[in-house]
Amino acid sequence: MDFTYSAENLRFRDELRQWLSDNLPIGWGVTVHEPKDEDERARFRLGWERQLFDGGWSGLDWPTQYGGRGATLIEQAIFSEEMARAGAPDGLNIIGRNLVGPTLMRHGTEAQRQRYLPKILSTDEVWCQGFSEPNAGSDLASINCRAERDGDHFVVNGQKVWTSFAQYSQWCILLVRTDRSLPKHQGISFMLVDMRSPGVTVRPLRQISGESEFNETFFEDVRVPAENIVGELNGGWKIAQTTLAAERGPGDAMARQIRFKRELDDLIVAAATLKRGSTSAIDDPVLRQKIAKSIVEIEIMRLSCLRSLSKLLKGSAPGAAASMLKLYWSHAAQGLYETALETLGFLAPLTDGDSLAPAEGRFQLGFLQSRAFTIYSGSSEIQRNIIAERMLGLPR
Amino acid sequence: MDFTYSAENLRFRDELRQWLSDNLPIGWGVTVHEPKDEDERARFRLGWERQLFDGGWSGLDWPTQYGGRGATLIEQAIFSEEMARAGAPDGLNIIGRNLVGPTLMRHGTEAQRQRYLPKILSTDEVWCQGFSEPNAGSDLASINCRAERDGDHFVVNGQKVWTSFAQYSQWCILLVRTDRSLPKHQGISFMLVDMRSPGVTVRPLRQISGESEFNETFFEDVRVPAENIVGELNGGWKIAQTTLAAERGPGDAMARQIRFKRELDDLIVAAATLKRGSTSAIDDPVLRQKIAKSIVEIEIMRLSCLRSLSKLLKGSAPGAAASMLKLYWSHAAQGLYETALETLGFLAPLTDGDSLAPAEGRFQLGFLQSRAFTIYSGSSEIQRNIIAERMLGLPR
Amino acid sequence: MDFDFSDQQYLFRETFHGFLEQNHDLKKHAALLEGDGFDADLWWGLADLGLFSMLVPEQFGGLGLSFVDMALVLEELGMELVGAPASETIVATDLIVRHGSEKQQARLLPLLAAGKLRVATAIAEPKSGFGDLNIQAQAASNSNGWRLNGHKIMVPHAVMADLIMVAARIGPSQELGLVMLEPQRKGVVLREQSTLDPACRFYAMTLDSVAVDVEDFLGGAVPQPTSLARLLDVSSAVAALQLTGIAGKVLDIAVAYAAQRVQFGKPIGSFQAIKHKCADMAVAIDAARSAAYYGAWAIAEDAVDRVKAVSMAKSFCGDTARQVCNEGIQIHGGMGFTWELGLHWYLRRAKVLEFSHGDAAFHRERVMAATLAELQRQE
Amino acid sequence: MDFDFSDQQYLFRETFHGFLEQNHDLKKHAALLEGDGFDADLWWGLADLGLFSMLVPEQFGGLGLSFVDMALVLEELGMELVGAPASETIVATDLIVRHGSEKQQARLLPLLAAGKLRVATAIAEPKSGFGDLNIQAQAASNSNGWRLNGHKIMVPHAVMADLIMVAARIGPSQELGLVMLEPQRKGVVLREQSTLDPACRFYAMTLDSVAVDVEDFLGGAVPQPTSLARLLDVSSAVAALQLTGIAGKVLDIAVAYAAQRVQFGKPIGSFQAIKHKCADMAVAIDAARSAAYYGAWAIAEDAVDRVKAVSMAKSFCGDTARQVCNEGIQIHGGMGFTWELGLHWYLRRAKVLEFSHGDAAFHRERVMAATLAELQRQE
Repeated sequence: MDFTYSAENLRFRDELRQWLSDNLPIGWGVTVHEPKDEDERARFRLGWERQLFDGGWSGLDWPTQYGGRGATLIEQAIFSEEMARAGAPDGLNIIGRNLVGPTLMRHGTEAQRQRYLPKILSTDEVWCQGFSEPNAGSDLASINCRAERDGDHFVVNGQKVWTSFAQYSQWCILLVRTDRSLPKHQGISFMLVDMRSPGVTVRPLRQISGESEFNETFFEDVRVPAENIVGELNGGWKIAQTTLAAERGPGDAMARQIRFKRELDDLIVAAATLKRGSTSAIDDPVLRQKIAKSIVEIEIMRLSCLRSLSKLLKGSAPGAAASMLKLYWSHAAQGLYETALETLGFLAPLTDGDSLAPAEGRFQLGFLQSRAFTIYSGSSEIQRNIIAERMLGLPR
Repeated sequence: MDFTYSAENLRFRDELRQWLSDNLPIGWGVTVHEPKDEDERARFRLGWERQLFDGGWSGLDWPTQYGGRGATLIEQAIFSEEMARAGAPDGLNIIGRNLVGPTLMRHGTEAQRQRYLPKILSTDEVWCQGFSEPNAGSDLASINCRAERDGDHFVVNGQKVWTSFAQYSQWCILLVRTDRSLPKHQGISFMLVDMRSPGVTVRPLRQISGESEFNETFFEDVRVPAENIVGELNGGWKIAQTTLAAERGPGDAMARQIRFKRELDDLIVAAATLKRGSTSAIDDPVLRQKIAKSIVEIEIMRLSCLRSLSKLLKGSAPGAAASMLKLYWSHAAQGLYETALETLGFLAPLTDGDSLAPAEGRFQLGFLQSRAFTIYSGSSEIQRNIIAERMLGLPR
Repeated sequence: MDFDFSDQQYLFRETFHGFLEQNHDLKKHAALLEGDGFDADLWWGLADLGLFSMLVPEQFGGLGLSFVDMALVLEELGMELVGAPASETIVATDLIVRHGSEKQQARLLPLLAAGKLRVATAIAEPKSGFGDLNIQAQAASNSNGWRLNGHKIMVPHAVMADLIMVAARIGPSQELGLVMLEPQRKGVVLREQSTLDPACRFYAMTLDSVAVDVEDFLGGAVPQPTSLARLLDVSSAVAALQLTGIAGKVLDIAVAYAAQRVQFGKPIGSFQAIKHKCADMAVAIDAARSAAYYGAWAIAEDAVDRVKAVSMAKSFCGDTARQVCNEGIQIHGGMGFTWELGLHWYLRRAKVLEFSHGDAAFHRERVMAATLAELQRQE
Repeated sequence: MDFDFSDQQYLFRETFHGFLEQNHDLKKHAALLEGDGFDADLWWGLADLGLFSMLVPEQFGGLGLSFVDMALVLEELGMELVGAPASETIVATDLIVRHGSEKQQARLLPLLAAGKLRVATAIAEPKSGFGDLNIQAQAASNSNGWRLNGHKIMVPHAVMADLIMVAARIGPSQELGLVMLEPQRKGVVLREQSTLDPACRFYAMTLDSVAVDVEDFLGGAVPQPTSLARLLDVSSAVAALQLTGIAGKVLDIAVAYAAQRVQFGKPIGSFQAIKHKCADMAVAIDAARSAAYYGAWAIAEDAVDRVKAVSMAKSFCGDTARQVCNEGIQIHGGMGFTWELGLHWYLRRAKVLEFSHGDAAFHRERVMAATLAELQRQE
C-alpha cells in the first residue's frame, strides 16, 4: 500500500498542471463555461478531447502501440486529481475510450485493434453502443435485432434504444441475434457497425433533463462486412460481458469521480456564498452533515476505484466487482445531488437562465441527470442480482 | 372529520385522569418504576391490568356483555393519550385482549365467547399464541404441528416457537394441521388449548435483549376437546388471518403508540439533561432533526391508527391495511431507538445498573427489543408481499 | 371523534377527479409551457365546480365550507399538477376570510367565489431563506402616504394575477403583515424566472416606491400580526396535500407499469425488488395522508397545535413525494427518464413544492420547538 | 501508487484468521462474561503470533512494522470480537513509539513487544462528550510534586491493565496530554460499569490526588501537545477496522443462513428481498474497507489528511456496521433475535464501537471542517 508521490510522479503532475493551464480556455470555470447548446457542447468536448490527445494525455492507461500513454496507476490517479482540480471538461468519445477500447483489446483481432483503436484516441472516430432494445432492457439477452448472413456480409434489421451519442458517432458496437434456434444467450453476436451505412436512422430521445444525449437507432437492411464480427459468431454474449464490466468498472467510475468531486467543490463554494439572513448555508450544522456525508461517499468512490485498479493490475478478474462499484457510485452520486438541492434550499427551484439561480442552475441539471445513474449501464436491481448470485453465491 | 372534545369527552378524560392519579403507585415514573425481574414484572403488569379491569378501564372497545366498556372511538383515543401522559405500565394479557378477543368475537360460537372472553378482561386467564414453528416462520401455512381425532378429543403433537408469555398463560390459540391430504392452506384448524393440559412443555427462549418473553412450546399427546375447535374443522387458515390482522391492526398499534410516545417524551427530557461540555444534547441542531423526525413518525402512527379505526367503524374490512400499519410502525419505532442511542451519544454504551446510564438504560433495552419489531407478527418482507399483492394487485 | 371524510366530501373529490380526468392530462400540461401558462378553460371549469367558492362564507356568495372540505380536492389538484394560481387563490381566500377587514371581505370575497379574482402570494426574497425571519420588504409612510419597497422572488403567475399578496414590514413598528396590490401598479416590475418546473411560472418582483393605501393592508387599519404566519401555514398545508396527491399518482402509474412491463418472461411487478418498493411507497403515502389530512383539520380549526400539525405534514409529505417520485422513475427503467413519458413533470413539481414554504429540515425544527413548548406547558 | 496489501500482509491475516478460528468462537466469547473477562490463552496466543510486537521497532525487540501491516489483522480481530485490552494495547504502542521519551520507549516497548504489558486508555469523562474539548482531568504540581485529579469513564478492562493512559490537562498551561499510571496507585478507585456489550468490561475511574511524576507523562519532560489528538485518531482508525470486520462477519453469517434456510420450498436467499439486502450489505462493506484501509495508511504515514481520512473511515464504517448488523438479524428472522444464536454479540460490539471515539455525526463534522480548510489552502 502506497499513496506517496515519487519525484517522478511530482514531475508528471507539474507537467500536467502546466499543460492544463496552457490549454484550458482563459477564465475556465470562472467566467468561461461549456456551451449550453447540446450540439455545440458536443463539439466543444470533442475538441477538448482532441487537445488532450495532441498533448499526449488521452488513453492514459492504453498501450502506446494503440496511441495510449501506458501510464502507471499512480499517474492515472494523479491525472484524475488534477483534472478535478482544474475542473476540466469531459470528453465526448467516452464509449470509444472506456468500452470499445477494453473490449477490442481483449476480444478483437490484431487487425481490428490496429484499425479501430488509434482513431478512438485521436477522436477521428466517435463510438456509440447498440445494446438495449425496447423489450430488452434489464433482460438484455432477449434482444431481437437480427443479423442474417448474405455472402461476406451480414444484413442487420431491428431497433436499439438509449444509444448515447449516436448522433455524433461514426461507429457502433452492436449486439445482434445471429441464430434464433439457439438458447437466448447463445445466439448473439457482437459486431462493429459503421453508422454512416445506408439504412441507419438515429432519432434523438429527449430525457427528463431536457437533453437528448440518448437516441433510438433503427437498422433497416444495413449491410455489415463479416470481418466486423468481434470474436466468434454467436459468441457475442461473453464479449458483451467484457463491455458491461468496463462500463461499470473503475476506469469509467474514476472519470465520473472527477466530475462529482468538482461538483462537490462547487457546492461547498456555493454554500459559503448563499446567505440566509445573516448566516451562510455552510454554517448550518444540519447541512454540514449532509455535505460531509457526500464528501465521504465521493472520496470513497475514488478510493474504491484505486483499490479496484490495484487489484486488476495484479491480474484479478473484473466482473461482479464492477457491479459493486457501479451500484455504489450511482447511489452516492444521487445522494450528492439531493444534498446539493437541499443546500440551495429556498432557491432550489430557480434554474439556469435566472440571475439568482445559484451556480447557474447546474445542480438542478445534475440532479435530473442523476436519476438515470441507477438505471443505465444495468439498473441497480440487475447489479444487486449479479452481486448476490455471482459474488455472494446466493441461489438463483 | 372531527378531533374536538365534547363536554362528555372531557368528563371521560377527567374521570380517567383522576382514576390514574388514584391508582398508579405514588411516585410512578419518577421514583417508582416497573420491577426489573421479568417474573416480577409480569406479575406487576397483570396486577395493573386487574386494577384497570376493576376500575372499568379494560376492554374499552369490547361490548359490555363480554365485560368491556363499549367505548366510542374518541374515548379510545383519549384513553391512549392519557395512558401515555401518565406513563402508565403495559398489561400482560395482550394476546388475550388484542388477538383472542377479536378472533372469537368474529369466528367463535356464542358459547365460546361467553366462556372465554370475560375471563380475558378480568385477567383470570392469560393467553398465548401458538402459530410459528421452527420450519414455518414466514411460510406459516407450512406448519407441521398436528392434531388427530380421537373420539370427542383431538390429540396434539408438535412444536411451536416464539410463543410469547407462554410461561404465564393458561390458554393458547393453536394452529394445527388436521388433514395432511389437503393443500397446505386447507388442512389447518384453529383450536383453543388449555396450557395446563398434560403433555405441554414450555421452554423459555432468551432473546437478544436478555429477556425471555418468548418460548418454545412442545405438545406431546395433548388431548384437546373437539368443542375447542374455532370455526370449521380445516378452516383454520381463514380464522388465523383474522388473528393476524388484529395483531397488525390499529388496536395493537394504538397501545404500542402509547409506549413509544412515552419513550419519546422521556428521550426529550433526557436530551435536555445530557450535558456535552457547556451545551445540552437538546440544543444540537443535528440531533434535533433526528428527534423531530421521530416525533413526526410516532405522531403519524397515532393518526394512522385513528384513521384506520374510523374506517373500521364505518365497516371497511381490515386486512392489507393492517399490514401497512404494522410495516409503518415497526420501522418508525426502530428509527426512534436508533435516534435515542444517538442522543445518548458517548454515554450510549452504558446500560441499566450504571449510575451514569441516562434514563436507567431503558433506551438500550428498547433498542434491542426493537430489532424484533420488523420480524414478529409477520416480517417486513411478508408484509410487503401482502401489501403489494393484496392491496396494489401486483402479480404473485 | 372521526378521522375520516364524509360521504359528501368524498363525492366532492369524485366530482373534481372526474372533471380533471376529462379535461386535463400531461399533454395539456406540457402545452402550458407555451404562451402565458394559464389554462382559462381549466380555471373556469374548476370555478364552475365551485372550487373558489368553497372557503367563501355564504353571505359573500360562497359555499361556506371549511379547509377540511378542501383537503381531498387539493390532493386531487396536486395529483393532476394543477398548481398556482388556483392553489394560491385558495390560500389567499382563507387569509381574507380570516384577516380581511369587513370592507375587504365585501369587495373581494364575492369576486373570489365567482373565480373572478386570481391571487398570487409574494413572500420569498433573494436572501430571505425559509420562513419570515429575514423579510426586508417594507411599507413606510411619509407626507405623501404609504410607499412599498422591496424585492420578491418566485411569485407564481404574477403577470396573470389580479392581485398579489405581498409579505412586508409595515410602518415604524416593522410588524410583518400582508399588502395586496395589482401587478399593474406603478413601481412594480416583473421579470420571469427560470424554474425547475417551468409550469410554475415564477416571477421576480421589484417594488420601487409603490404607492399603497391602508386599505391595501390585509385587515385595513387594524394590524393583523398573525396573518403572515397563517399564510405560511396554509401554504404549507396546501403543499403537503399537493405533494401527497403527486405521490399517490406516481405510485398508481408505477404499479400499472410494473403490472404490464415484461422482462425475463414475467411482469416486472412479480419480482420482489419491484413489489417491495411499491409496498414501501404505498405505506409512506398512507402515512403522508394521515399527516396531510390532520394538517388540513388543524388549519380549518386554527387548532392550538396548528404549527406542529402543518410542519409534520409538510416535512413528511415532502420526504414521501421525494421517495415516491425517485422510485417511480426507477421502476420505469429507461422509460422513466424520457421526456415523453412525462414522469419528470411530477418530479419537478414535487421538488418545487418540497422547497417552497420551508423544506423538511426547516419544518422538523419547527416541530421540535413546538414539542418542547408543549412539554413545558404540561409541566 | 498501490492500494492493495502485499502478499506478506495477506499471509499475516491468514495466520491470525486460522489461529482465531481454532481458538475462539462465540461460545468462548460468551464464557468471558464470567470472571475477570480476560482470556489469557488467547492473549498469549496472539502475543506468540507477534500481534503486540508488530508496531514495536526492531531495536526494542519488535517487528518494526507499520500500521498498514496491522490493518487486516485488526479487521480480523474485530471479526472475532477480540477487543480491549488487545486493541488498546496496540493503540498505546503506537503512541509510545511516536511520543514516548527515549527512557519510556526503552522501558515499555520491550515489554509491549513481548505481550507483557496490557494498556487501557482513559479519555471520556461523565460530561465530556466526544473528542477532547471538555476534558477536565488535571495534573497540577505543588511543592509535593504532581497530583492527578479527575473522573474517567468507560476505561476498558481497567482492573486487568498494567498501565492506564489517561488524558488530562497538564500544568498551568492546561495543555492536553497523556499520563501513564498503574491502576494500583493510591488514589485510583475503579468501579465496574454496566455496558451494552458486557464483554467490553468498562470501568469508571476516580483519580483522587494521585501522585504522578514527570516520567509518567507521555514524552517525559518534553510536552507532547499532539499526542492526545493522535490517540483519538488511532483509536478511531482501529475502531473503523474492527467495525468493518464485524460487518464482514455478519454478512458471511447471513449469506450462509440465507443459502440454507428454506421457506416456501426455496432457500430464502433465492428471494430478491433477501438477495438485494445482501448485495447492498456487500457494497457497503466493500466501501467501508476502502475507507478503513486508507485510514490505516494515513495513520501509518501520519499523512497531512490524517484527520479527514480517519473521520471518513469512522463515520462510514460505523454506519455500515449498523446497517449490516440490523439487516443480518432481519435476514435470520426469529432466530436472529435469540440470545443463543449470538448475532447480538456483533450488534452489541458494533454499537459500542459506533459510539466510542466519536459517532458518525461527530466525525462527519470533522470531515467538513477539514475539507473547508483544504479548500482554503488550495485557494
